[in-house]
Amino acid sequence: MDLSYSAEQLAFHETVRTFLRDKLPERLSLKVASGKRLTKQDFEEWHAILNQQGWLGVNWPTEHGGTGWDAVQRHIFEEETTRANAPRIVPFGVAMLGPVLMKFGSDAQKAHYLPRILNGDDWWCQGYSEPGAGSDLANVQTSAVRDGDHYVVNGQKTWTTLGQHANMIFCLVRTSREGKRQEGISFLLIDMNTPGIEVRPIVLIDGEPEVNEVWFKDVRVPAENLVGTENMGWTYAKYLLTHERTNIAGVGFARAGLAALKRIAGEQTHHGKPLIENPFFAAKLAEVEIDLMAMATTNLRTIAAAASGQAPGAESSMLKVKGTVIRQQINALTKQAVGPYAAPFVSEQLDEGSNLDPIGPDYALPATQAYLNNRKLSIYGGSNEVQRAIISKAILEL
Amino acid sequence: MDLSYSAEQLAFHETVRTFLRDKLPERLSLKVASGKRLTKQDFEEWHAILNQQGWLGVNWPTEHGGTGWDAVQRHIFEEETTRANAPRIVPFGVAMLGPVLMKFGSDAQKAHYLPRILNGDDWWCQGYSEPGAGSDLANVQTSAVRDGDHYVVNGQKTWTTLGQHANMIFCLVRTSREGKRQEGISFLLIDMNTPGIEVRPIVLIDGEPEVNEVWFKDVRVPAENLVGTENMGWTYAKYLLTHERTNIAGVGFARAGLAALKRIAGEQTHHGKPLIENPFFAAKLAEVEIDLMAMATTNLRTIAAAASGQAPGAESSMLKVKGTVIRQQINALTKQAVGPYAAPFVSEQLDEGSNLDPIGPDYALPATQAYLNNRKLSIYGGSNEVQRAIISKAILEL
Amino acid sequence: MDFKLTEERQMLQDSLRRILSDTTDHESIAKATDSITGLDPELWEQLVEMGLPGAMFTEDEGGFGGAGFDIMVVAEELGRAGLPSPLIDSALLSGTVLASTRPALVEEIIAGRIIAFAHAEPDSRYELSQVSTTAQQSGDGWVLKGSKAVVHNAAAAETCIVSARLAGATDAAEGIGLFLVPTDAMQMRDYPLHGGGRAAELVLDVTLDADARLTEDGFALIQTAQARASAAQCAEALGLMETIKALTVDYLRQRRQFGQPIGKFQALQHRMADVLIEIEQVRSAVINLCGHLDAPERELHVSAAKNLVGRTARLVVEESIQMHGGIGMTMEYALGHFAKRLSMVDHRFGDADYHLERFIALAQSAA
Amino acid sequence: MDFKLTEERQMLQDSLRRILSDTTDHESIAKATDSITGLDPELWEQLVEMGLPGAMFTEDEGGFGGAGFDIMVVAEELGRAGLPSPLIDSALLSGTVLASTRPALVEEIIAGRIIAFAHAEPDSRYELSQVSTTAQQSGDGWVLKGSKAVVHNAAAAETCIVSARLAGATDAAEGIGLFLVPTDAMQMRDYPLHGGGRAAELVLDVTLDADARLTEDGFALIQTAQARASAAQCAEALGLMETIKALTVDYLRQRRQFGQPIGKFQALQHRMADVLIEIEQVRSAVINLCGHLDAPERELHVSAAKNLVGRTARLVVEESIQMHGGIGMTMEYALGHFAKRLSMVDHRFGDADYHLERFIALAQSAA
Repeated sequence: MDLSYSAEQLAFHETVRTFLRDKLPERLSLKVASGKRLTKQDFEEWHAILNQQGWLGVNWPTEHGGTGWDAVQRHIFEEETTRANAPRIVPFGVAMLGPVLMKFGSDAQKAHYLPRILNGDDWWCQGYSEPGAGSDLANVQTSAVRDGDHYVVNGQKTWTTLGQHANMIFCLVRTSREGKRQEGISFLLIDMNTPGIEVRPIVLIDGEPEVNEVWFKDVRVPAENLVGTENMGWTYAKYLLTHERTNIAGVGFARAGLAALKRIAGEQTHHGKPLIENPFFAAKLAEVEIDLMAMATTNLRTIAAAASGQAPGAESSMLKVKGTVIRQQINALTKQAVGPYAAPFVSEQLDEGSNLDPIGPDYALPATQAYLNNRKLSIYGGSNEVQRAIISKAILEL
Repeated sequence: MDLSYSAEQLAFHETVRTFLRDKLPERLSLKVASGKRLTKQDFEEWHAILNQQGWLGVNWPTEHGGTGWDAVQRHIFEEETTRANAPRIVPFGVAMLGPVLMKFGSDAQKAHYLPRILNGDDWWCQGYSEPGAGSDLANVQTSAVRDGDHYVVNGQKTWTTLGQHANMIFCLVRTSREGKRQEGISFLLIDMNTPGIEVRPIVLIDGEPEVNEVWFKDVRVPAENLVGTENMGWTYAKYLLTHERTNIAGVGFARAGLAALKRIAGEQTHHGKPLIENPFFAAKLAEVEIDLMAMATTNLRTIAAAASGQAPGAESSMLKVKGTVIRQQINALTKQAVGPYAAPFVSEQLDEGSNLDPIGPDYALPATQAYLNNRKLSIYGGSNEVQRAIISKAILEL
Repeated sequence: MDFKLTEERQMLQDSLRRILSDTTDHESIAKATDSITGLDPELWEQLVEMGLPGAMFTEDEGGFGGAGFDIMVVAEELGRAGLPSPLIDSALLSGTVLASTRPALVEEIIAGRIIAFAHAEPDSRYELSQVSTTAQQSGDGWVLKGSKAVVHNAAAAETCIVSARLAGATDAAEGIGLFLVPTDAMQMRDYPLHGGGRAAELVLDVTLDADARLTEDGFALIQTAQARASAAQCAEALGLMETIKALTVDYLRQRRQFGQPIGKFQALQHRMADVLIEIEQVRSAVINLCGHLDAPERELHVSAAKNLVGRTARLVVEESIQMHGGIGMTMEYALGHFAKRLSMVDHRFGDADYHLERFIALAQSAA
Repeated sequence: MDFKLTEERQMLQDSLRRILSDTTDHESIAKATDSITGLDPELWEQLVEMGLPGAMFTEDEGGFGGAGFDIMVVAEELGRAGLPSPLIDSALLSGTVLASTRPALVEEIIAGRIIAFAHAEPDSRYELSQVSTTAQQSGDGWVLKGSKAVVHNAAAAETCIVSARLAGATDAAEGIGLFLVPTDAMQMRDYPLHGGGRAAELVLDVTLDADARLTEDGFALIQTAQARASAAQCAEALGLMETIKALTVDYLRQRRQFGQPIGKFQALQHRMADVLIEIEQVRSAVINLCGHLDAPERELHVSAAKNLVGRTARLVVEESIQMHGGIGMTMEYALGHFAKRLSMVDHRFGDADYHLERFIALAQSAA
């Protein structure tokens, strides 16, 4: 048992810090720290910087231009980039599609698409969820019918995050209605500029059009865009979901959120003293901090096990639930700390160029928006209800 | 809308208080207040005092020697007797069997058994639960086979509260295995002195033998002891369970517990001040007090509705859940308030005659025992899980 | 002991519920939030005609209600519809102050005129006695200087009641004066609110006539006004919860997943049961508060209700969104508006922790 | 970063688990609680032979362990078996004090001799600095007067370490002396504990030789001893939770109701998942504490772990009993003993609230 990093890991840590100090543009870190809206260009700029360093393919092997890092190195990188308020790496190409293509894609697909993910030529989005399916992902209704050397796609996807920026979408489509529901699903790569595709933004409760609906009407997709074998898409989809689970605990986000909360609670006054000194508030803050201290170690334990080759079992579901509960509790306490100024809602204030003064303190609007927006944490990526089912099934074996 | 009692109700209130001041023996109220063990004789003494006043059949109509009180009067009586630390009325004869006999019993059964409940000739216990059945009450395996003018009973009952004191037991027995499980159950009155009955106490985690197992081996029961019609017992059992639900919220118990908790937290010191002034402790105490203030009004609303003739629906399930959660929270806070002296376990100290000094403060042992014993509140009388199912079914209608 | 509504209140409830369900939906409310008043003026006129502001005042004051349960009936219905309205601010905050200082103006409020209540300041958080805005005598009149924060319906009001310190330390209960100030005499920044409706930041540097002063020692009056406004806010929250409950129950019944309605899933059933139990608790807490608005222990019930409502609001918001899944997070579906509005109840008149601490202090000083 | 046990610790864990599962069950533990030592003497001898006390000390001290993770491995196994033992009191509380004051006695502790630790007093609750018992010089020696509360294993110990005030106010950290006192020189009332094992109340009016004094300023030593004991207690609680988890999982799988195993009911599945998550949290908190026993932030981790363990203990106790139903409340079934023992973790070395307050103070003074 040893809780500290090895000398090599410490050296890597220092390398990451140095890189961030030198290369992360202050303009971007200030936007992230102050909860401003990030544009498509912001993400692209950061991806390009990382790619130049060879650090964009965080979870990719070196042969495909990735870093080849192990789980601990990935953890250190994620922790430090979050602490430094770097923009997140947009996950759809790098974290999600990349590993699927490497494992199941054709040589031509790998040669064409993988470099384009890294160099920013393609912005991918995800076509998994459908209206009315929710957590029941196998309930795919969007159909792809073979017609010569094309598939003709009809149907609708939803909750497509940042789909408004994307030129490419990977989709689960139904190619057969025989057998079990899971057996007739295929995995298709679709150019968003193909005629018949329509994207409509969905405004969420924080006022942001973060997700989209995507409609397909007689969309013709070249058959070569099929990944792997027809009707085997469910296998690839599950593989993707497992890989999506890196950084599922969100320790870095939670730590950054906790630090911001302490700063805010130190500025707000209650009965003439900083709110953070009020025992009723301090009690809740301390409980979540204690929870986070323990969860960070659970996360390291899981990472250490993964680094030594163990496959993650129910642990990643446990981290998903506890991690999101902790982050949502921090969001709720931050909104509470803000007080009466949590109520005003001037969305334009979040634009980078906006010269609107904030209503109340500048952290007020982002606090309420983060509370509202992060309700999603316990809904998406497999809802916490789905995770609890996985956990109990793993141990009860019923 | 009017939250206060009517003049008549206030007068009744005063009558009850005067009676308790004059007639409740101090010896008994001291035992109840200090959490000492009550003997069979203690209960019988209090029953006799109430019976002399005509107040034992609290929920009985006057024609059978009951009080004829409405729901509000019963509530006032329960609230005041609890506040005065009177022993509770043992429910099995008065609250449970009585109403069943009045509604479904033969004239002979009514004439014979009802007076004996009031005058103390019979101490009834309940033979509902069976090992392995739990909340699934319809899963009755104890069999009663007709043999001439007797039933021959074989099987086992469990969780029979205070069965060690009882001379009579009312039982659900299986008289048919045809049709639905609910359809072959009968309701039988059995003399505990009949050959073939064996009673074995079960020691609970508080060290008390409060409940028992009761075995039946070829026990011959006169056929005239059948209540109502053979195979209709499930109907009577459900009727009984509905009537058992009076005082389900336990507001009086909660108030008495909260008052004791405040006293204890006022005596214990924390950092040189009374524990009750510590904000961390005070916060939890205040939350449960606020919950109780609201729950008491929910209780009154339900009682007022019952008094005006409305049948209780999911409300009594809501009161059961919230009432037990509040009482268990008060128990947990009381155990917490006691501090290190919650650990010693000298059961003999609870005997009335014991001249053992308590280990630590005299409220310490009863506090831990109440915490442990009252885990039962959310288990028995229809577990809180069963209540939640009733509540959600009532509104979801699924 | 009687928990039934009087016939008059029952009629008011019925007609209010009918008119609101006929004329409002969450889209029209969202649209109105973008308008300068934060409320459809025609709808407000209709509500005034029905006597909504009048129900907040006693007959002596020119109204036909004024009791706690009048507030409860009206505010619960407004909550049920998710409708932001000037009722809390104009009729209960300003109205309570005016009824005992300038009764003639009550008539105008009953007629629908909106008078905003500008008491809180950028740094006062939930402290009622914290007033930095100053009032100084100047000749026959007064000069007021300072800032007021999150003043609801300011842009829709021609007049505001403004608190300003005449004497004492910044957080002293004594020495807080109340003044009538024409809104256009102040610098205003008006904005929409997450929960619907609008508020404004006000900056004062105004000279007023002598008769602008309503009282020179207004703290007790402000506390009474806020107690009545809190009762309305809690009842409104109850109404919001009732609608959210109905939406969620409906969703659990209709929405199918894994081959059955999701309301068949026991884990959701049990959590829904807990939500229902807590909403009943809120109803009781609102009854307790509304039944004690004129009692000596009024403030204890204010804090008990605000604490319970604050805690339960968070539970109901979070559980209802979670049970809906993604759709519960969109502004296209009604839940979004109701949940956001409910999530704001803790940011006005003190949050759950603020009132827990206050409840403890009040209970200890009463003991 | 490495979360695997060393080979030695793995071996200790394996053999300890084997011997305990072979020789103990909840009935034998309950029986032993009625004996004067609270523990089967033969079993204790076996554990001593295996080197259990020795694993609590470094090689320099004559042992073969002494690190936080040695404590964790041993105490978790004792918890798993539900076994009360003198290890916390004799080897960690007394042993830590003796290692730096009277090293020769450590050898005897390693050999199995029990030395009890009498520090807490009837009124001290969880305050380490609260000592009313007085020590006065008398000729060459010392006179100690006062009372000590809930002294674990006192009746099984020939000697106790007793704290007594040499100087300073009743709650001052300075001026607390530690003394070696023969147990039979004190008045003792011995009794069983809810969680198993025995403790005693001690009344002192004793005269001691000069060399009875171990130190004249023992507060820091007492705090170190309690930090190590808390680590053991938290690890023991983790072991108790693991057994309770296994019992409950087994019950959910075996027990049928309404025609299926109750583990098929989704509401129970989800609650069980939450219990499992929290037990993993406890394991991490114990690792954090045991990994920082020699670090500057030791006390922060003591309070973090005690808070999390205290909160989770309540959850695990209450949920496991509830999921079992009636059978979980009987002493005939193993759960009863484990749940009771776990429910007592909050009543020694400070409860969850005590340590939450302490964590806040420590975190603020560190910031």
